[in-house]
Amino acid sequence: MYLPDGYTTLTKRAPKDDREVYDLFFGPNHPGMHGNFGYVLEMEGTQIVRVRPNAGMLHRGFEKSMENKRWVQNLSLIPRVCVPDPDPNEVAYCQAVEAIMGIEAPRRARYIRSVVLELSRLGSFLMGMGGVGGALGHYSIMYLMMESRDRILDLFEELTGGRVYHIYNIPGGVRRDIPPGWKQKVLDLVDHLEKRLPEYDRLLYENPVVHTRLQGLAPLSAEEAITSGIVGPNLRASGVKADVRVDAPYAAYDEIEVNIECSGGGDALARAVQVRMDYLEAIRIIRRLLAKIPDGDFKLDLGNLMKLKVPAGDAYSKVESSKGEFGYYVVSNGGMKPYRVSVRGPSLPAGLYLCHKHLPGMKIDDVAVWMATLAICPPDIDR
Amino acid sequence: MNKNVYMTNLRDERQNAWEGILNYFRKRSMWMLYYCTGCGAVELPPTMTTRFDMERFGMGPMATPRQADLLLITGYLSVKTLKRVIRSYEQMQDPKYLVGFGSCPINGGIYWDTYPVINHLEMFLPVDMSIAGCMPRPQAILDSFEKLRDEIQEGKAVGYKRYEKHYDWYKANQDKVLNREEAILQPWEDPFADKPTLEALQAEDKIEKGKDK
Amino acid sequence: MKNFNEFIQKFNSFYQNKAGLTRKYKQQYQIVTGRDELLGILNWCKQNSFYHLANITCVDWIEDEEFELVYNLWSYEFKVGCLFKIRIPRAKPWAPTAFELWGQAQVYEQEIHEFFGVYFPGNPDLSSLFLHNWHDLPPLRKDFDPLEYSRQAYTVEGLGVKPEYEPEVEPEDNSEGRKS
Amino acid sequence: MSNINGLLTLKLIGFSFLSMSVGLLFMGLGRKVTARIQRRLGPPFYQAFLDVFKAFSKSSITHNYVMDLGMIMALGGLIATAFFIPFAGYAVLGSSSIVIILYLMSIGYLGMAMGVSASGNPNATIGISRALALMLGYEIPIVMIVLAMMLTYGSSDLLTFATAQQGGFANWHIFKYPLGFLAIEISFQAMLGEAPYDHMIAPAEIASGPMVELSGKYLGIGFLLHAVQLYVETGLIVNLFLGGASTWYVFLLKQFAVYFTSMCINAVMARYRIEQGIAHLWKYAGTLALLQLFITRLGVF
Repeated sequence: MYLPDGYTTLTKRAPKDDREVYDLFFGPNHPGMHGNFGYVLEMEGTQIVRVRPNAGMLHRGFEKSMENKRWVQNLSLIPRVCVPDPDPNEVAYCQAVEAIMGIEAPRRARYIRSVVLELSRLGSFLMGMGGVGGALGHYSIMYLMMESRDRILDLFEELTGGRVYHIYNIPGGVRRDIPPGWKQKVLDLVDHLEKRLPEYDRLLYENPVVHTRLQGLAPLSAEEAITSGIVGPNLRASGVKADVRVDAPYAAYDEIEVNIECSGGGDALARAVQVRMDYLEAIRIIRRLLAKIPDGDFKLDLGNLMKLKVPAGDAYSKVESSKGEFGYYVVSNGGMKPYRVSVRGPSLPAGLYLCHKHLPGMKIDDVAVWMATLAICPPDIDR
Repeated sequence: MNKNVYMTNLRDERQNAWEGILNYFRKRSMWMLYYCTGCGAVELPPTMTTRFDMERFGMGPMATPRQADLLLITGYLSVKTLKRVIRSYEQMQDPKYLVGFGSCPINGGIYWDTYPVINHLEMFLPVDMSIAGCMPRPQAILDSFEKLRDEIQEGKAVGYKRYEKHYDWYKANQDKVLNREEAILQPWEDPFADKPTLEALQAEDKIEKGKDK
Repeated sequence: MKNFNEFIQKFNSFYQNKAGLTRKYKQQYQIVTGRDELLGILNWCKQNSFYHLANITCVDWIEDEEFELVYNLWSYEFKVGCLFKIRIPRAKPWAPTAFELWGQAQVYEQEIHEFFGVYFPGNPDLSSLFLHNWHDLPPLRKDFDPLEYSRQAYTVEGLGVKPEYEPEVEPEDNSEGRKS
Repeated sequence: MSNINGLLTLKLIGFSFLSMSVGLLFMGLGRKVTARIQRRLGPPFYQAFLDVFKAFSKSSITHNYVMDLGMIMALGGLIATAFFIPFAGYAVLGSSSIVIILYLMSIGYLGMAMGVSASGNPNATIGISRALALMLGYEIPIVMIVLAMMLTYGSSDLLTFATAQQGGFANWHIFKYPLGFLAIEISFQAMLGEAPYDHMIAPAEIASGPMVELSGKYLGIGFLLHAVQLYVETGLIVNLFLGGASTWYVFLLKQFAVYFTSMCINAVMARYRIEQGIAHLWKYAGTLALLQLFITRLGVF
C-alpha cells in the first residue's frame, strides 16, 4: 500500500486552543459545498467556533490572462468567471468597453441582451433554488428544477450555439440576430416555467420542514448587509429596495418596467423566498421585453473586431446578475489589449467576509444551507 | 514505439475469468466522487438529474473518496486543487478510474498560458479517459462513461495499476510542482518583510517628501 | 443631504485642494486624491451615504512606476457610483487600510497584497489566500510573464520530465516480425 | 456442544441470506420509486445487489481492529434480530419476543458506533452521535406502543400479536390502534433514517456521516446492514400492525407496502436539524403513542 509522504491523520487539534477544538474540513471535497471552495471549521462538538475560508482552488488568473489577449478574444474567457450565470459577465465587459469608446449598442441589440440576461437569470435561479433543496436533503426539487433549467439551455443553444457558455455579446451589440421562431419558443418556455411554479411551491416553499429549517437562520440586517457589500437578492431580502436594473439602468431596462419587491426579514427563509419572487419577476420582464422588441440592427459596425482599438480610459460597468451586482472595471491604454480588467464578483463579501460573522456559533447542520441561501458561487470569488 | 512517448498505458494486463466477472459488477455500479474541481461540473447536475438520468447505468454521486470508484476532473486544475485531487485519488480504493473532462486536463485548454493552472494532468495522475470539448455536453459525458464501461469490462481501464507501478515517476512530477522551493522566473523580495507599522511608514514618507523638496 | 449636487458642493468646499471630483459618464463619477487624504475622504463619503464598497482594485502603471488603487463606491441614496483613485509609488507600495470602515475591505486588500505586493499596515490578515506555495513576483504585476512561467512550471520540457519507463522490447522489431 | 443442531444452523444461514436479499431487493425497488417520483427512469431493480457485489470486489482500508470488530458486531446484531422476526408466521428460533427484538436492534447501532468512531473521522463521529440521539427520539414512542400491546395480550410474543389479527381487515391493529400506527409510522421514518430524519447520513452536512471512512468491503457491510435493518423494521411493523401474513409473498408485499410509503415521504421531504428532529418525534409520535396507551388501558379496564 502506498501512502503519500505527508500523510497525516484527518483530525488534528488546533494548536492555539487548549479546549477540545478540532479542525473540520468543510470542502473542497464535500457534497454540501457548491463548487471547489472550502471552509476550515474550528469546531467544538458540533458547534463552530471559528472559520478559516480556504479560497483559491478555482483561481485561474483571469485578470492577468485578459491583459495578454485582444479585446475580443477575452470574450471567450469572460463567461467562465461565473459558471452558472455566464451572461452578465459578457454584458458587463462589453458595456465597459462601449463606455470607454463612447458608443452605445443599437436598441434591438440592447433588447436581445436583456432577454438573454433574464433567461440566464432564470437558469441560475433554478440552480440556486435546487441547491437550497439539495442542501436541505430535498433532492426531488433539485432534480425537477434541473430539468426545467435544461429547457432554458436548449433555447440558448438554438440562439448562440452553446449550452452553458454563450460568448454571444460583443462590443457594439450581439453576435447574431435571433433566429425565426425563437421568440415564440421563449414565450412558450416562460409559460411552462410559470406553470411549474405551484409544484415548486408545494415541494419547497410551502414545505413545513423547510420553513422550520430556514426560519431565523443567519439573520442579516439591512445596515449590515449594505456595509458588508452584500448585493442583489440577498440585499433585497434584508429589506433594501436596490437593484442595478432600476438604479443604474443598462441594456433595455430603462425602457422596461422592473418591479422589484422585497421579501424582508433578512433570514435564510427570506432569502430563499426572495429568489422565488425575483424568478417570477424575471418571467414577467421577459414577456414585456419580447412584446416591445424593436426591429433594426443587432450590432454596430466596428470593422474587424480582432483589430479593435479602444481609446485610453477606464470604466466600471455593472450588471444585475442572479446573485447581484456583477461589475467589470476595465482600463485601456489605447492599445489592442486591455491594460487591466478587474472583476467584482457578488459572492466575495459573503463568502470570505460574512462567514466570519455568521458561521461562528452555528451548528454544522446549517453551513451548507447558509451557503446555498446566500448563493455563494466560488468561481467569482477566486477568478 | 516512439521513445518520445511519455505516458504509456499498461493495457496488456492478463485478465482471468474471475476478474472478468468482477469487472461486470464494477462497470454496472460506478460511483463517482462528488467533487467539482472546475467549471465542467456545471454539466454534471443535468447529467445526474431527470433529463439524462445517470442513475439508470448504476452511477451515482458519492460523498467521500473512500466510497467512490470514479474521480472526475471536471475541468482545469489549479495547483492548489491538484494537491487535493491527488489526496482524493490516493484515498480511493482499487479499482479506481479517473476521467478528465474537457480540454483543460489534456493540454491546459484555454488556460494554457496562465500561471496557476497546470497543463497536462497525465504527468501527475493516470487518466483512464479524456472527454474533448469545453465543456463536454451531457451526451458526451454519457458516451464517455459508456466507453469507460467497455474498457472496464475488457480490463483496459487499469490506470490505478499504472499509478502503483510507476508511483516514483508520478510522485517526482507531483513534487516538482507542489513542493517547489525556489522561484521560477524571478524571486520576490518583499520590501515589507518585517511588517512595519503605519506610523513608521508615514514618518518615512514624510522624510522622503522632505528630501524631494 | 438631499441630492448629489449638494454633495458635490460640500465635497468641493471641504476638499478643494486635496481632491478633484469629476464626472465620467452617466451616473459614474471619480475622485482623484492622494494617499494621506484617502482615509479621511472615504470616511466622509461613507458618512454621506456612500455606504456600499463594491470593491478595491489595483492597476500597475509600470511606466509611471506607480500603482493606482481604485476604491469603488456606490450610493444607494443618490444612485451614483464613485471611483476613488490614489497613486502610490511602485518601489515600496503601501496604503492605509480601509478595513475599519468596511469589513470586506480586509479581503480585497488581502487579495491586492497577494497579487501586487501592496502592503496595508493595520490589516489583520495579509496571508496568502489564492496561490499555492508562491515564490515568484506577485503575479498581477506587469513585469511578471505568465506564459514563460507556465512554460517552465507546468510543461514537459520545463519540468524536465523523463519518459515514464523505458520500453523493454524494441517495439519496431516486434511490429516488423508481426507483419512478416 | 451436543445441542448444536445441524438443521437449525442451515436454517439460520438461510434466514440471514433471506433477510439480506429481501432488504437489497427493497433498496433497489425503493430507488426505482424515488426515481419515478423525480420523473426519471431510475436504476434497474437489482441495482443494490450489483452495488454490494462491487463493493466486496474492491480493496478496502481499515483503521484498526476495533473498526473490523464493530462492523461485524453491527451486522451480527442485526441478523440476530432478524431471526426473531416472524417471517410469514414462522419464527425460526421458536421465540419472537419483542423485548429481545428491541434490545438486539440497538446492538446494530452500537456496533456501528464502535466501528466508525474507531476510524477517527469527526464526520463519522458526529453522524453516529446523531443516530444515537435520534434513537432516544423514536424508541420512546415504540416502547409505549409495544407496552400497550403487551398489556392487551398479556404476552410479549410478536407472533401472538400477529395471529391475534387474523380473520379479516377489521382485526388488523392498524384499524384497532390507528393512533399507535401513526406514531410508529413516524418513528419508522426515523428508524430507517429517511427524510425528514436522515440526520445520520446527511451528505450535505457531514458527508454521509458514519459511512465517511468506509471503503470497499466495509461499505458492502454497511449496505448489508441497511438491508437487514430494512427487513427487520418492515417485518416488525407488518407483524405489529398489518396482521402478519400466512404466506411468504403476502408478507413480502406488506413489507414492501410499508417501505413504499416511507420512500414516498422521503422523496418529498427536507431534513430537520437534529434537535428539531428529536423534538418533532417526541411532540408528535410521542403524544400519539401516549394517547394510544391511555386509550388501550381504558379499554382494558
